[in-house]
Amino acid sequence: MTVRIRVALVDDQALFRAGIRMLISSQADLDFVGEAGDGAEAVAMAAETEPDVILMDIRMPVMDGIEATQRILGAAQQRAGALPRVIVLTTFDLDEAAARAIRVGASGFVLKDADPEFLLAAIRTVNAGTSVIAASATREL
Amino acid sequence: EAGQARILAERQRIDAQRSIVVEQERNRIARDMHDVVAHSLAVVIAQADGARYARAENPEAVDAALTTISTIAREALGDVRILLGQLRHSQDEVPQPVLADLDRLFEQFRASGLPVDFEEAGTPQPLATGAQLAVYRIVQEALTNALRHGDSPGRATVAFRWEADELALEVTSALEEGNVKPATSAGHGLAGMTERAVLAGGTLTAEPHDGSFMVSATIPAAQHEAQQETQG
Amino acid sequence: EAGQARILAERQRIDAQRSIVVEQERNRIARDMHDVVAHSLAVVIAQADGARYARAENPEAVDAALTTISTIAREALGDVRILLGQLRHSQDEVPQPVLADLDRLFEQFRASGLPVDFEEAGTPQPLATGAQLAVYRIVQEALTNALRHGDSPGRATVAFRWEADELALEVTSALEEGNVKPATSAGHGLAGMTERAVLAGGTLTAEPHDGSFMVSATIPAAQHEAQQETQG
Ligand SMILES: Nc1ncnc2c1ncn2[C@@H]1O[C@H](COP(=O)(O)OP(=O)(O)OP(=O)(O)O)[C@@H](O)[C@H]1O
Ligand SMILES: Nc1ncnc2c1ncn2[C@@H]1O[C@H](COP(=O)(O)OP(=O)(O)OP(=O)(O)O)[C@@H](O)[C@H]1O
Ligand SMILES: [K+]
Ligand SMILES: [Mg+2]
Ligand SMILES: [Mg+2]
Ligand SMILES: [Mg+2]
Repeated sequence: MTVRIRVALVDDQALFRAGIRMLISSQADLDFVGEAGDGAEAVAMAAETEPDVILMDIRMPVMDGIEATQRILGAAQQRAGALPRVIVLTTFDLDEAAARAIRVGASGFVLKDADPEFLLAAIRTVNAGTSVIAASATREL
Repeated sequence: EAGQARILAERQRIDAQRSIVVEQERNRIARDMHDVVAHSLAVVIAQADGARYARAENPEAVDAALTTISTIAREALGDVRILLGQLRHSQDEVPQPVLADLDRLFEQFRASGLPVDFEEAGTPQPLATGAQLAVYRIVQEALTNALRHGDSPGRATVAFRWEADELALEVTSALEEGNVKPATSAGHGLAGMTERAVLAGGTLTAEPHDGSFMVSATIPAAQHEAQQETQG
Repeated sequence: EAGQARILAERQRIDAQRSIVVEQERNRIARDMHDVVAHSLAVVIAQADGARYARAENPEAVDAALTTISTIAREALGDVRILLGQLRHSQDEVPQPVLADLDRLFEQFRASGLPVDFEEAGTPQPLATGAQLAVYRIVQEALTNALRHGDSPGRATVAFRWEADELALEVTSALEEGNVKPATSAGHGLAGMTERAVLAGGTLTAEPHDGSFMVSATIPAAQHEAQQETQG
């Protein structure tokens, strides 16, 4: 694997971020390039580091993950740069919030307690193509 | 017959009120439980998986992760115990907050880093207990929102204006700089405040206004209710 | 006048009934939440602390502990999701643990450093689903307490004695040395166990006894209940 996938993480819990960072960094084909603790920080971080894939929490202070997703994708479009893929991370709100996330352009959503192999596969899948990851896939695993 | 109809209507109103309060209370506990337990478990899972994957390259990470895990789990156990205590002790036994408790509420917010100014104008009227509870909860949620979503360090003003037959209250707080038009649809708080005001026979609006966020409500005074009853 | 009084009395009865139902429902959820969360967090803490101390001598044990931690935390999050769903919506029926699930429970405790012996005497009787759930939760909380408050490394024995019309169960665990008379009032666990036993039509006691902590309960068998219903 020559081209590594640049991954960033947005979540308001620093200790959660630290765990996921360890997981991502352990993979030869993934680079952990940035993190942010709320939606507003995420917008700045995405503009600066231009990740391929962003893992995005929904409920955060200052600006939630839905709005951040919308702004990040909008800004990338304006720059005419590559569009990052956004995977929304949720604890419970599979239905309503996740649907809203998809509507604003997220590529899929994954439960925060999904198996690590599922999360890694999700990152590789959205990076490779246009496919959207559904909640049912999360449940089946 | 008219008397019976009035009693039935009154009873339905009380029933509706109670079931909304119970529902809100359960939702609140569900949210708190979610915040404490789900967040803690999510951290535990992420740390355990992360450390396992990182172990080969970074054995030192394991020790830190194990310490984090047991600390988080201990804290969560303590928080859950407090929440369960709240669930178990029936709300009915607990005296509900009244207007006189607002001072303590303001102190709590000040101690949490939100300066609160209180202004009062006009002649205070007696408010029914239910109306006092509504005022207290509306102020509480408005200040909670100011603390969570407002400018930081911000400042909030709670203003009471007593009219002949109602209390008009306003809670104003500074918006975060640049955030002139915050979305107001995400949570349960605004919906709950509005329901409380309406159930107490009043009104509520909440919206950004001149660089501030303003919650305005009117709550009828007891006298007013008594008059209505005499008429009915 | 008499009609009004009747309506008022009826209204008070309905109110009283409703508040009891709400109260019972909250207690039920509190019990379930406690048992699911407290147990899982206790296991997570024991595994994390254990692995941290064992790491120098036995690095491979760390991998197993990390896997156990994330598995347990995932299961707990799944259970919490269901419970919160019940809090939010009226209760959907979900599969609850039964007697057959006890083996897995024992395995979890053994993996967390509490050796569990299981003894069974007499002829097993059918137990209603509710009674099976009560037995499972009582054993789960008793073992959780043994892990958290008992001697370490300790040992616990779960003994079932089947009588004609009931199951008598005992969970015995070693007290910490010197701690011959532990206080038994702090938490929610003993209260919840007792409620479960009583709601299933049985009894429960929990107290120190000859250097051990002993939880003893009786739970009526299904047959017995059925007979009672026929008589009633
Ligand atoms: N004082 C405030 N300053 C700025 N924005 C506010 C303020 N109060 C409310 N808002 C906006 O309105 C939204 C809805 O508020 P609401 O209280 O209903 O939900 P919440 O606070 O996000 O969540 P919760 O359900 O926990 O109350 C907030 O998310 C925020 O965007
Ligand atoms: N197996 C045991 N060995 C020693 N002491 C015990 C044992 N079981 C219970 N106790 C004592 O009884 C007390 C009450 O137990 P209980 O399960 O009600 O609460 P807890 O375990 O402290 O908290 P929680 O609410 O999380 O269960 C314990 O704090 C402990 O002092
Ligand atoms: K890497
Ligand atoms: Mg969050
Ligand atoms: Mg709010
Ligand atoms: Mg206990």
